Amino acid sequence: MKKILNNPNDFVVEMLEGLLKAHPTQLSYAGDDVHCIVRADAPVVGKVALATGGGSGHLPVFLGYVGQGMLDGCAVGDVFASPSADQMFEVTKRIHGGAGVVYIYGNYSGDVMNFDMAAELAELEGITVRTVLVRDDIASAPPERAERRRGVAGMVFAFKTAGAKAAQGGSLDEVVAVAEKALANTRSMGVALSPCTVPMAGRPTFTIGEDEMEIGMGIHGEPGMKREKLQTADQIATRMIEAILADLKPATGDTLAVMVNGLGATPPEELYILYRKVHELLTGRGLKIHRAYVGEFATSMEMAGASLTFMRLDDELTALLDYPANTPFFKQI
Amino acid sequence: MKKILNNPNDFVVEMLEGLLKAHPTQLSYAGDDVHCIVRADAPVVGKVALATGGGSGHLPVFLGYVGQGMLDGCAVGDVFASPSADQMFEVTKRIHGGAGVVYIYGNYSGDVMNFDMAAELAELEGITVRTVLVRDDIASAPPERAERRRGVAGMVFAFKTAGAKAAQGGSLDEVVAVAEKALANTRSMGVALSPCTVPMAGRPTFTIGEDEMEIGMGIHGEPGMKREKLQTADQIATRMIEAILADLKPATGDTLAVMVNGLGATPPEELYILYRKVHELLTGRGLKIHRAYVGEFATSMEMAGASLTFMRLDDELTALLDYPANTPFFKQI
Amino acid sequence: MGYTGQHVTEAMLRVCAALKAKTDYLTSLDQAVGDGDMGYTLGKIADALALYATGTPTNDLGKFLAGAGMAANKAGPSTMGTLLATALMRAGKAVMGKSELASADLAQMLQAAEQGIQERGKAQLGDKTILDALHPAAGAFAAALAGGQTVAAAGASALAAAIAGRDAVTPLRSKIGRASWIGDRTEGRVDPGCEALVVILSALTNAPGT
Amino acid sequence: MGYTGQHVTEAMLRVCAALKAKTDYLTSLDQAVGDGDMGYTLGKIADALALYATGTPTNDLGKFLAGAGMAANKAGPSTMGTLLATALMRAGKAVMGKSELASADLAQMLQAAEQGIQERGKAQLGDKTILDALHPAAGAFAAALAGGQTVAAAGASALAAAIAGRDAVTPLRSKIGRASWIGDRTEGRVDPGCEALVVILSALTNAPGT
Ligand SMILES: Nc1ncnc2c1ncn2[C@@H]1O[C@H](COP(=O)(O)OP(=O)(O)O)[C@@H](O)[C@H]1O
Ligand SMILES: Nc1ncnc2c1ncn2[C@@H]1O[C@H](COP(=O)(O)OP(=O)(O)O)[C@@H](O)[C@H]1O
Ligand SMILES: [Mg+2]
Ligand SMILES: [Mg+2]
Ligand SMILES: [Mg+2]
Ligand SMILES: [Mg+2]
Repeated sequence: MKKILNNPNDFVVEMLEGLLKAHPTQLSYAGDDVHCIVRADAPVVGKVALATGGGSGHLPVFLGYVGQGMLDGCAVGDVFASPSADQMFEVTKRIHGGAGVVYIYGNYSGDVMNFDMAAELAELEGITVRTVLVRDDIASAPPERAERRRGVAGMVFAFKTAGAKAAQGGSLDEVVAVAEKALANTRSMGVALSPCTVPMAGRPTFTIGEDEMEIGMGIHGEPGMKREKLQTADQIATRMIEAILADLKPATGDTLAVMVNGLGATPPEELYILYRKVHELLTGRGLKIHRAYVGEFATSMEMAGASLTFMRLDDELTALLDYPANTPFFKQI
Repeated sequence: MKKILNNPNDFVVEMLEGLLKAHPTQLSYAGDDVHCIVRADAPVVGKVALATGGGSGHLPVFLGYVGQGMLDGCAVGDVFASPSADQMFEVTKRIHGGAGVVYIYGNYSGDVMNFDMAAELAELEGITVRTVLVRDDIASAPPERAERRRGVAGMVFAFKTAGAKAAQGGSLDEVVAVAEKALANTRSMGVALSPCTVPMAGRPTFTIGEDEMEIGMGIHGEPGMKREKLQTADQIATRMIEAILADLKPATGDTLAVMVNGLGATPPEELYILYRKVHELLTGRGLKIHRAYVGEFATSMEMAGASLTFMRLDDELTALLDYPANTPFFKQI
Repeated sequence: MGYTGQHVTEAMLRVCAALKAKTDYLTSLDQAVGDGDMGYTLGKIADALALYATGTPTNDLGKFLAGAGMAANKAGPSTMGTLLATALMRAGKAVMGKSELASADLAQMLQAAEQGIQERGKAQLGDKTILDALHPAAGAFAAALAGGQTVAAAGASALAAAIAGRDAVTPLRSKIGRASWIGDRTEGRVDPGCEALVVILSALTNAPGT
Repeated sequence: MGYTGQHVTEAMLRVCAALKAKTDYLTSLDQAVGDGDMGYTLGKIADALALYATGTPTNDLGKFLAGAGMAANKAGPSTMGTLLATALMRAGKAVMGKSELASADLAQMLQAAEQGIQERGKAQLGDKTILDALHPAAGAFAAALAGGQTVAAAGASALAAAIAGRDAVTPLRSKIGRASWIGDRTEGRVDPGCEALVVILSALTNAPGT
């Protein structure tokens, strides 16, 4: 295992300590527990608060989106493991500004069970909690079982648009409606070229041949849908684009937001080579690209690979996407 | 070679095409050559223009810093190879706003020779050009031969401060003076845990054992100063910090800007574990940290490893560092 | 003859030791069909429960077990950890107020644990989860006791039933949770949650398992 | 008997073919002490020069060579590429206006190339660069011609001198450029630039080289 760390068991806590020291004006923590990350200015009184959570090892997901115009708090678990209901509850209490809390997180059973418990605890304290599950990864289940799909990079579009709506003073119902609309119009798919290593496990989650890639990879080093020969960037892009469009079914003339996300070890150069083909194919089909996000937004530590996410936009989502944001990992001016 | 690409020979051109399509409002190109990247609004009339250049494979370095508050243009070479004098000259002509042009780039012989030729061509057309070489990597030569050192991530601090000075209307002399002051107060050092592969070479630049690291690595996959057993994050941080402080010699009470830079494959989690120790040691020595930059700022494609950069600040550099910037890869609000 | 606080504490410590001994194997099973965190998570829970077991009064075994569930959830709130925590809380609720447990209590605790896991995780039998080992185990245990067998004999049938349940779903495709996303590649692979239950029951019955 | 445009074109094509054949080897030398781009860069220059050589008039050989230098700089402006481009431009300048070259012209071109590389790169002899092979080669060539030998014989001595120069600096530490940064680890390693010159001279003299 080639990682820069001390004791693997301290990986998450030390990462959080470093992060809190690096961003003291933007981030703080609740409940005397560094796993409970909140905006330094939480609670924002009168604003609907947004929280997320999940395992570590995906930076900027999840906590990287806590900040102005996006999220108010995030409960952080161990690498690839849910935070506890307690921790989610601590975050919830600290960020609640009197207008309710929206949980937006990926559809993973550990997280679902713990967020549900946290919501029950919050309701007992009179905090209204609403939940929106992210299930954007088309590779994880066919359309007829779309509710089983897992959440990957597409969650960033939900954070961005719902976060903007809340920042603009939207009500709890309005913020939930925006998150749901964003996600109903968002689809993702990924490929992996190399595995990653959970620090505490000490060995890679899977092995893969020098000339192979894993199609439909998630962001946890779980094996994907199938293993194939490595293809060219254009072939990989084409394949992902066609799968996503077949599922999203945009009409000619529709406008999309596009994200080309690196899984960790894939350099930005390669992501832009993918984007080149995305731009060519989408515009070739009469689709418009309003904004392109190319970089690392949801990773699996040092995994090589990339994912594509498209969100179909209407006027409201476009305006919310364009709204400013300022978090340690996501700045839009 | 596990990379997402098409023909390796098209790597750089396709990367640039993708990048220009992804950032159409911020970037454009000169001389009918995508290697000649310039701000979309170039030339900014009356402003001192800043240009850089160098090989590809280091994103965000170099072109990622072209934008408001930083650079005006960048000539882009093949992977780890200088752009040509011609290309630098094209960039120079396009960005010149009548107030002169400053070249700020790393001390690499290919780049130096070509930028010098470009400056000669520019002077023939009546454009005043000044050159500031970046030589921040203390691992590349001892202090008594500091003028031989190579430039690594520290160049970003020069781009940021000199870019801010130019944006504020500084004269050619003033912008050069700021770049020189920033660099006189900037030192860097890096370690690598894994090699990278030049796409056209098709095999890694070096090999390294599962339990080894390379101390004093540059950003081109060149071997470092020496090979050692892999140490813990705290040991690696301590070692780099002590070497940099011994060279920079800050006084107690001095204020620093800190950059923890990932070389490509090292996840942000590990960078924050390093930063944790940086913060502890610097504050423990009575030094103040004004700003911390943790992320990928100067990479070597998919190399694993990290570098540290410290810049000693005075009031002028502090204000310039805090000035807003907005480029595709660097946003500060 | 009932089971005292000391019995329960010792049983919990045996389970903790067994989980710690199997972390690598459980991790490798979870790497094959999931994300590879299970061994580590259960190891952390084992550490937390061992600490808990040696430092917590057992005069109310229901409270003791419910508290163990809360400690487990804090220590390792992954899917498996949360289900285990739920099982402990429900088992505790089933015997709240008691300072000694009769054999019938054990059967009820097992049944309560199964129901808790079902309600929390909403899996169906045949989805290839821990439930597919726990359901037959709880049934076999209760049936054996009802048939007049000793607790030791009933434990042995429960373990045998869990192993059989685990093996029966091994050829199947996972239908829920993380493993469901890799589709037919789960066929022929042991479900890590089933295996974890076998490890736990082996430790409780003090049998070599597998 | 002079060298015509056809001779020069053919010689250039031979050099191009030789560089293309050696790209992998040159890359491996540059990977050991530098950044691994040299084979690729010289390969690109070879492609560009081959295209240039077959499509450019040779009535003025000075212009022809200077133009080749400019094409080389555009195709591969790395350190080595830029030095090679400089060498071609200077060699061209030395014979500007001529449509046929005498043997004395060849010696002058080699000397001009050396001077250009020295001025552009500012390396000293012994720094372990291409200069340490080029300087003895240019000297040996001129001396052999002055001693009345044939161009072929003079070429052979130039190649032998380049090889000897390359080998003489192999044990040394690089003192300039990228290789200087890895310090004593360059000792015992062949300088890629010296090797590139040997490849070029071998092709020019049509000898097997090394
Ligand atoms: N909804 C569910 N109900 C019951 N058991 C489940 C459920 N989902 C998963 N499991 C069990 O959990 C095991 C995986 O546990 P764990 O590794 O902690 O999960 P994860 O890493 O996906 O959070 C599976 O092998 C399965 O037995
Ligand atoms: N200043 C210099 N003057 C002359 N030759 C040099 C100089 N610096 C390097 N070289 C030569 O260039 C070779 C490296 O060429 P190349 O790989 O193109 O360089 P880089 O990749 O560092 O730009 C070295 O082996 C050496 O022979
Ligand atoms: Mg997990
Ligand atoms: Mg180079
Ligand atoms: Mg798991
Ligand atoms: Mg080189």
